[in-house]
Amino acid sequence: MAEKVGVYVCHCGSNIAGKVDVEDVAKWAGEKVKDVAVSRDYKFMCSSLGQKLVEDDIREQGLTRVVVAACSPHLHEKTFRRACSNAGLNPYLMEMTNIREHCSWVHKDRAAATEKARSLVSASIERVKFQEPLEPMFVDVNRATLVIGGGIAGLQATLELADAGYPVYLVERQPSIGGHMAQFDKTFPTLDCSACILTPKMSEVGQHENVTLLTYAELEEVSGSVGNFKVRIRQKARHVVFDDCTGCGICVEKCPRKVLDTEFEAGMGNRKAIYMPFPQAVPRVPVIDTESCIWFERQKCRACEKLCPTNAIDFDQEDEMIEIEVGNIIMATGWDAFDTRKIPQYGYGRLANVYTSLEFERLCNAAGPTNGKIVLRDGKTEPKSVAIVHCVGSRDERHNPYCSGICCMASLKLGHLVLEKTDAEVYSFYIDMRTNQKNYEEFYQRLLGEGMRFVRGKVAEVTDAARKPSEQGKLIVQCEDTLVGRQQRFPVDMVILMGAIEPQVDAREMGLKCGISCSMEGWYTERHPKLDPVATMTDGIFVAGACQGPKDIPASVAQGAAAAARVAGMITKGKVMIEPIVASIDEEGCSGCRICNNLCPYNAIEYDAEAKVSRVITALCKGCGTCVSACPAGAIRGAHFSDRQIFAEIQGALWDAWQPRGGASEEAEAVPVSAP
Amino acid sequence: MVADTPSDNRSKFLRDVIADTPEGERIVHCLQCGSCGGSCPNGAEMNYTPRAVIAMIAADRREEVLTSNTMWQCVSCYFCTSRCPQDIPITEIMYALKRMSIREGKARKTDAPALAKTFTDLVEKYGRSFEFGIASRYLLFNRPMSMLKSSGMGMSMFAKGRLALTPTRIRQVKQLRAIINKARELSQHD
Amino acid sequence: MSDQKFEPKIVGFLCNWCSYRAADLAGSARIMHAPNVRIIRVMCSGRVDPSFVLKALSMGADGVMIAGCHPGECHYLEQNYKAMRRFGMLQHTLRGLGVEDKRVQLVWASAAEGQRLADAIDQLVADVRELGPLQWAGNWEENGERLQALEDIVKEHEEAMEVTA
Amino acid sequence: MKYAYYPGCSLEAGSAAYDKSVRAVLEQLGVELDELDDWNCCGATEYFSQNELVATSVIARNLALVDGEHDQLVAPCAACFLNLKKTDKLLSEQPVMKGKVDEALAAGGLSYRPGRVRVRHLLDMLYTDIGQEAIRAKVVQPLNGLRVAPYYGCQIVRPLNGFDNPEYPMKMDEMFEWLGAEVVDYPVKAHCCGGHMTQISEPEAFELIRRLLQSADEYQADVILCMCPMCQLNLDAYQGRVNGHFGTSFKLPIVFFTQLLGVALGIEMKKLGFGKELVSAEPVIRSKLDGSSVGAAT
Repeated sequence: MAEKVGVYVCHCGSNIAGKVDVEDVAKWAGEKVKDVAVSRDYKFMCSSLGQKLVEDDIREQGLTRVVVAACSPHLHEKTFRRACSNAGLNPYLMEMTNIREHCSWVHKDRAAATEKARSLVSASIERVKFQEPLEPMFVDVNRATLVIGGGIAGLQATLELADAGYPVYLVERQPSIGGHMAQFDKTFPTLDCSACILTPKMSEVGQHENVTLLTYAELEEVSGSVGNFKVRIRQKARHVVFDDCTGCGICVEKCPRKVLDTEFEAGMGNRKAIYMPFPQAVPRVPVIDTESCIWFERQKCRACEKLCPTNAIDFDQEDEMIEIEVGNIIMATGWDAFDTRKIPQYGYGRLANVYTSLEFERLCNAAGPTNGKIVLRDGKTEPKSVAIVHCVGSRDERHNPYCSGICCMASLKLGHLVLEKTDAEVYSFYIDMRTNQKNYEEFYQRLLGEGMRFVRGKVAEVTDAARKPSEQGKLIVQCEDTLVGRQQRFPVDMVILMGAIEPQVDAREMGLKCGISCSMEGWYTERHPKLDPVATMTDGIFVAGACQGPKDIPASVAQGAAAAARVAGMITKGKVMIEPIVASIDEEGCSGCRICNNLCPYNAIEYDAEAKVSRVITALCKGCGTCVSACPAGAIRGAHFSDRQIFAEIQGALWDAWQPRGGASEEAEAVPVSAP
Repeated sequence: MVADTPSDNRSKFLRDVIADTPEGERIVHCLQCGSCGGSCPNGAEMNYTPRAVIAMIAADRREEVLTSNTMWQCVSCYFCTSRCPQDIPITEIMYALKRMSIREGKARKTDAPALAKTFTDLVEKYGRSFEFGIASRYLLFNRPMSMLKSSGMGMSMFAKGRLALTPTRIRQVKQLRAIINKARELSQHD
Repeated sequence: MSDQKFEPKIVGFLCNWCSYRAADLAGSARIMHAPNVRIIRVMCSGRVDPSFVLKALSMGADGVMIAGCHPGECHYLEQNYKAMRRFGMLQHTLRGLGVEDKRVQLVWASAAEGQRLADAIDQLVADVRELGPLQWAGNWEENGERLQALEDIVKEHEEAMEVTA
Repeated sequence: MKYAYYPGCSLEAGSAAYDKSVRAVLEQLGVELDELDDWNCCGATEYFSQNELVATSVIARNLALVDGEHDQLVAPCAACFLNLKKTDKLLSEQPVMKGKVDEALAAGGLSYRPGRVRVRHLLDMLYTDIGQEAIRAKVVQPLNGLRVAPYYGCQIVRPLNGFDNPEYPMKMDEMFEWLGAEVVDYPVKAHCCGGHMTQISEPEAFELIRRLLQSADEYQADVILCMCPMCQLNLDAYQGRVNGHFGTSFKLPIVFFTQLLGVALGIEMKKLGFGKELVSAEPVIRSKLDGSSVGAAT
């Protein structure tokens, strides 16, 4: 049976027509290619008039297949599928040919681009003839959502959804929610007290009837797909019975083992072996750090157990697995700080008074180890001069090529705090000042007025090797003042390194668990960088906050809310469409060899031992097609990407290379190497 | 067809420097951060810092760069190269500028080309270099006063047996010369 | 035709999630590259059946590109590793057929790597241009039996490899 | 273990102590070192300032001379090491240049395939191939009580070393800790000695030398350990003139690291080339170590 194919070649204004002779391509397809009933070119196919053209032809000419040669299917496949649907043609009988991104935009030579466009159109025509009508599938969306990460982005997303009346599971690996924001003293550019604006949100989450808070817990495994994920979570042993603990804090007070707190206090202060990271922690239930607890070390002490008024201490507690079911997942796993030791010429770890920005945040935090007094490592001397070094590990091909985005503003904030709390001079060493958000440039101007000194130059080194008496006992910051064009040395008392914002070390691994990918640097990849910034390529998985790229607090909050809105939309709709691009097994042809069983990473193929055949569980299949190409019997069919369709497409693409006896389309099924 | 390169609007000087420097294409990625100028042990003595030189190359200020002392103050310590956040081979660019400066007769303010020439002349004659030959010839012709000042040191070195008066000559010096001549001839073709 | 400069015809199998989008990105960023590769979209590089490649070569392609997400970044978690293993086996087969290694290349490009994909296309085109036209389509028919044998080898290899996967 | 050895011109005369101690130490450690036959000067930095193709061809001759018995070439001098390594890299990465260098080598009847010879610095070879255990096992005179300042200079650790941190190298520090010495962790250990500036413009060179001497002196080093002939020459031979220029009174012995390693291995000082340095090292070494077991220099 001959199909009636309609071919539509888009000019896209001059975007395509400027480099591809679209009239010629349309004319050629209409005259030379078999089974083409209609072939047109049009200024803008995606316009309503362009779509109408297709619809009218389907109705009036009785087209059975449609090829639209325009932009990427990732942009307008939905548009033209809808048009076909409107005219009563199954949407999966339409094929898009990408002659813009893959052709007119990337080739200089008009003749070559036109020739390539012909081949691509020819490939689509041959393919579309073998396409089959498919029906999309719908599944119910579970109303519960999993939020991973209890920093500001995750908290915002959690509250938005919980307040809308939907159940939320919030998983945080630290003993308390709050994230990095809890460590800061002030926030830029308003200089709000960080704790004052964060802790109300934390306690709201802690008390919310719709929120199940799982702190000190790790994501183990995700299975299922959009609408119906099954998630396994490891609740690490706190060694404190959650429901019995009142959070009185006696155990912490009486614990005799003090250890350096390298997490919340960034190594600037101590905590006990049983601890809550900070006073406003949520939940107010401590954990025992078994690495430093005397009982776990040498079976002595148990002071906390003896003194606990509610007998909540349980040394024998073990990790517990929790299984939950959710419809959507929001990843808000945040960021990690660059290890400034990787740049030895800045002296961190060797020169005492070189600090990381997180250390300094704790140093000037009123609730920090010095109660907010800015002093050198000796604990008493106030610095007379402070240097702030920008771009430590960012904008650097040797470490992270990207700009960390927030450090310029953070250094202005830190500079302000030094000027406010001490008599010190403050120098800021920058490459470019980046203050491009609302009220940020104004904050820069404020610091200029406050007397912070700005030197344009990336710091070459920080050293204690004095060259003259005035440098003795100082840290010398050496750089080129590029605006003056001279090398300069600045003797100071304290140096703050603005380390890069990096992805969490296990971001890639976490992404893999949820089936989402990372950029080369390790940031989660959004579905579209401009138009779909919080969705991912995996339906039902969203990203928010700094795990998607360096971000400050306002941007993280906005993304948290945006992700929640997307999820709320899914829940409200109640059902989600799943592309019918799945594999299926012809049981007649299946020999029961089970090769395909192990190939599927989603365990979507099960083996029926009785019937001795394998079967695809359609709901689990994601349609990659690996099993299709592996089946030795050729018994697996990949819907919309069948062997027959792809063979025809290859043949069409090479219409000008292959000289068949009777024209391009006749041999499509009788090719020398074909699947049985 | 190759990827589109925006070479058309690059200055002549920039194109020349890129052509004469291995991996020189990186130069266009300069952020003008100054970590080279800040790191250079001799940076304070230079007419222009390496960063400024890169900006001047892009701006086609050939005469000012090639007559400057910047590249001749370079001691090949590679701090700039190893610290450059953009992987620009700055030390190699300095070598390229030295070569261009000599080739175009712009190296006037420094004795470095003379030292280099003395050194390589000896290598071509004997196949090996030796300090006494270099020091005596170079200083005699170029810095007679300095020769007197450092003669005390030279004498101590001699007394310690550290100054050879005669060079070692390699056996296949003719082979070496054939290689050098061929290389010199091939480099003329550019 | 014969006195004109040889323009290779190449078929590219690009996975929907990374490399196809890399080609899209190359487009929106206007990264110029050779027009010789005719792109066919598959959902995953794991979908590329070795017989697709043989088919393309038999139909007159001078080269083939298979492109997928970077190892470890596969949209389908790990299916590109399977493509990688299969590719090794395919190369073995192609060598047996006298097809030079450089005619069929496997490349990785993430959705963010338009430049990388464009470079890979230019490289492949340059490599194939240097090798010259693949003289295969003409003698395809008469080699039918040999090819059937090869197809059997392909399947055998697959079985051997996939079972231990 | 067997290595081809490229001593370089400086080790023939001005820095004979380096050559002498390298040979003595490696013999003691049982390493076979075969001097490359008829090697030529690497051209230091001087050829690269004039003609890049000639520079690489001159160096490539040495790589081409390495016979089939050897696949590793050890160079103790910083400039030689960098030049040999850089040339091998250039030839593998720059096809146009490789074509021309091939032609130049062919004019002398030679050829070289990039990557065939692995160029190693002596420190890397001692640290990595011989290693802590083998070296420690041979120590007969621990260096306890001697404060040493390892000085790495530039061209060995930057830009192509691949075996140590280019900013803050540690391998020599570690090695002398194995030997029992007190290692001085001073900030300028990989800064520049001035290189050939001593011969071009003394004031600049003297300032660079002073920075090194001053820092080592502030950290109370007894001796500075070098691994480059130029560094040793600048710090040692010019020390008197630097003192004159700045009115300082540094009196720091500068020796090659292999000389002191030899002492630890129990080799007589005279076999290690001691006595050639202008600021004498022997008295301080003898006074800090147990003099009786240190082999006499004269």
